[in-house]
Amino acid sequence: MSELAQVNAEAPATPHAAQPPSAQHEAQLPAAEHEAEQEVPALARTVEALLFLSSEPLGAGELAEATQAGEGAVRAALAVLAEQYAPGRRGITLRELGGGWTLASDPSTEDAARRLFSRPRAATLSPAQAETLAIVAYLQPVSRPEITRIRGVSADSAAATLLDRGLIEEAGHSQFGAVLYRTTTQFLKLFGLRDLDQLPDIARWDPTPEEQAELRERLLRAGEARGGAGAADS
Amino acid sequence: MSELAQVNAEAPATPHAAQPPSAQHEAQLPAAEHEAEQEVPALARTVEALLFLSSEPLGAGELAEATQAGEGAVRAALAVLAEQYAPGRRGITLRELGGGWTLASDPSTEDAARRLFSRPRAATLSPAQAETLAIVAYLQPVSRPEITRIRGVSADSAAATLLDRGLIEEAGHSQFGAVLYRTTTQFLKLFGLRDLDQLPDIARWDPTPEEQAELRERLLRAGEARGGAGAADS
Amino acid sequence: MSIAALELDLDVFSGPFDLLLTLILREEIDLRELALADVVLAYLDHLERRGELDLETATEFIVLVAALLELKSRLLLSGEEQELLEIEPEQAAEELLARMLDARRYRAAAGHLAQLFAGEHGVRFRLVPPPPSLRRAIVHQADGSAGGGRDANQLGEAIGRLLLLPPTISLRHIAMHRVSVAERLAHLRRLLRRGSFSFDEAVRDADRMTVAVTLFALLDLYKRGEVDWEQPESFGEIAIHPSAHQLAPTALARGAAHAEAIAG
Repeated sequence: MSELAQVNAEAPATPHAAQPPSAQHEAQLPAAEHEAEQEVPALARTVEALLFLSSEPLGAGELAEATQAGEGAVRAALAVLAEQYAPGRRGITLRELGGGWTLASDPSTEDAARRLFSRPRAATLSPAQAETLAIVAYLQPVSRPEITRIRGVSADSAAATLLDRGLIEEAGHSQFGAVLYRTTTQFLKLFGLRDLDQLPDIARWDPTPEEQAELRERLLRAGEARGGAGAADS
Repeated sequence: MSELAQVNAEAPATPHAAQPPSAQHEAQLPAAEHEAEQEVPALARTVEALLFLSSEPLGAGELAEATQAGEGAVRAALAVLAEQYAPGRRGITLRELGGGWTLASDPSTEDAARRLFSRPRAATLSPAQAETLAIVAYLQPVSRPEITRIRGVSADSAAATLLDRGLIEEAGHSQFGAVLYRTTTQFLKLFGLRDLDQLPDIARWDPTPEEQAELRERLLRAGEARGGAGAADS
Repeated sequence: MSIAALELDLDVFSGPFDLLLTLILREEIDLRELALADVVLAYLDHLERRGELDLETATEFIVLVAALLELKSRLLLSGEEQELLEIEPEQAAEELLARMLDARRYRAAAGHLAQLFAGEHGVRFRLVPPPPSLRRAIVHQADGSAGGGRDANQLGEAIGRLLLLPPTISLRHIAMHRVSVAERLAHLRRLLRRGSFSFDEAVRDADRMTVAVTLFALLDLYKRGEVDWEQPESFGEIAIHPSAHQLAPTALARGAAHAEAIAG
């Protein structure tokens, strides 16, 4: 098994490289003590293949329909796979995202992936994009003028970029004809969310009553000052 | 299996080289006799992730470059994976194809895959998808920049979804190198059309039927007149 | 240059003027949020840089801005004219406060999203279409019951939407007086020949369009060096004098006394 250890040593310093190669350790244990997982049950094999083939997350219902198995059996198969693809065990992990299950690469393999595909996984998110995305995520469907009203500055370029990256999409038109936006499955996937309910309550970021009082005070003073100036002008 | 045997032969330093790899044979043995493999070595994990992400087969050279490991180590990692992904063991198999390695779904799962992909997914088209599909249907072949000019906003995400659903496909490149799109046979079948001549006459929905110019020209003009929100974004 | 291409860089918008108009019409920019004064300033800057006045574009600009101004005032006053006019500082502050709180909430939520995004760094998904053998199967089965006929009329409707030309800005609500700049130039020169005068005198009993065009004519005369003008306080009287250096290059002192001297 020492050769395997050497393989590990040659690998780039991923977070996992630090762990002693456990194959060595495990080899000393009687194999019978391991869970017998080499033989993946047929249904789990099929589910695994479907997850591999589909670029979109698959729900238990869809999987049950395609495999012609019961949803309970599918969930059991997913549990088997979740164990096999538990984080840190393989280069691929099983994630529950975007309303279903999907396979994804383990983050520890990112350096190699970036070298191979010679492009970063995704461009960074600018503050304007993050704000626009947050407004769409919480208020969807929401129109561009509404986003602009909340942000106080134009959201046009940020919204176009988010559309381009498939994080938001059009969702019909408002009664005034403005395009409405909503978030996509891609958004859930890239942000590691199972569904929108996983977003924390927006009220969580309300300022404290003291902060609010202080803000109100400042605004009032500013308002009075302006009111006075206006009177002088007229 | 002969390719895999060759892999091992080329990488004599692996523990597997000594034993003739014959997953088929091993599958019949009780699990206790297998090597403990739950913990995949780091390099094999990385190689696994790269094979998972890549749409093309990857050669040992490419993998070595991406993982910054030696080619011998990469071949050893491939041998580990070959064992894990031996036919019949999982829903995914590792195959040597065109001078490289690739992951593919196991043929035994094909029926389920066919059921999955033949399901009419998301019965309705989003407005952006309907517009993009209409432009491709009526103007084909048409390039992505043209679609964007007509719609005023990027059509990349909509086009990707339509490609994914097999409603449009690539049809070569324009003289400027942009990918051209056309509709597929699948599109005709889904819309119940015998051929493209059966596309509905747009006269019924034409807001300015008195216009004489060619449809493509009129669409481009209208798109640009609507202001190409794209212009503001760029 | 057409006024359409005037480049603007405002708080809520940056881009050419005609795009701004389009976006306003499509309600993608809220006219109430747009500081029209900034648009006018941008145009004046543009004039400054060019160093000459193109009367045709100037007229076009005035008409468009006047239209926007009227639209905006209607938007601001619609329905609740009285209340809006009598808004108390407290009310205004409450409204502003609500807005600021909203902005803060979503800024914080954005921070949360950015964290989630960063936490997913390195997670990639497989984006490979299913192999051709399976895709062929899709086509094969699509004409069966599984396919589900979609309505091709949907495509025709979409094309109809895309053929729609945006409405041109309607100026019908503005009484279109044909006031030529040339006419107002002649009027101002006539007055100048008699000496100094105030702008109010020059536009006595005139309608708004005439006032605007007269102001442009005045700007033009100033550019040509034919007049000097001054306005001691905002919204105050504008005093117009024949250009000092046209008469006496050294006479830099301006003011009523000086003007009177010339007039005399």
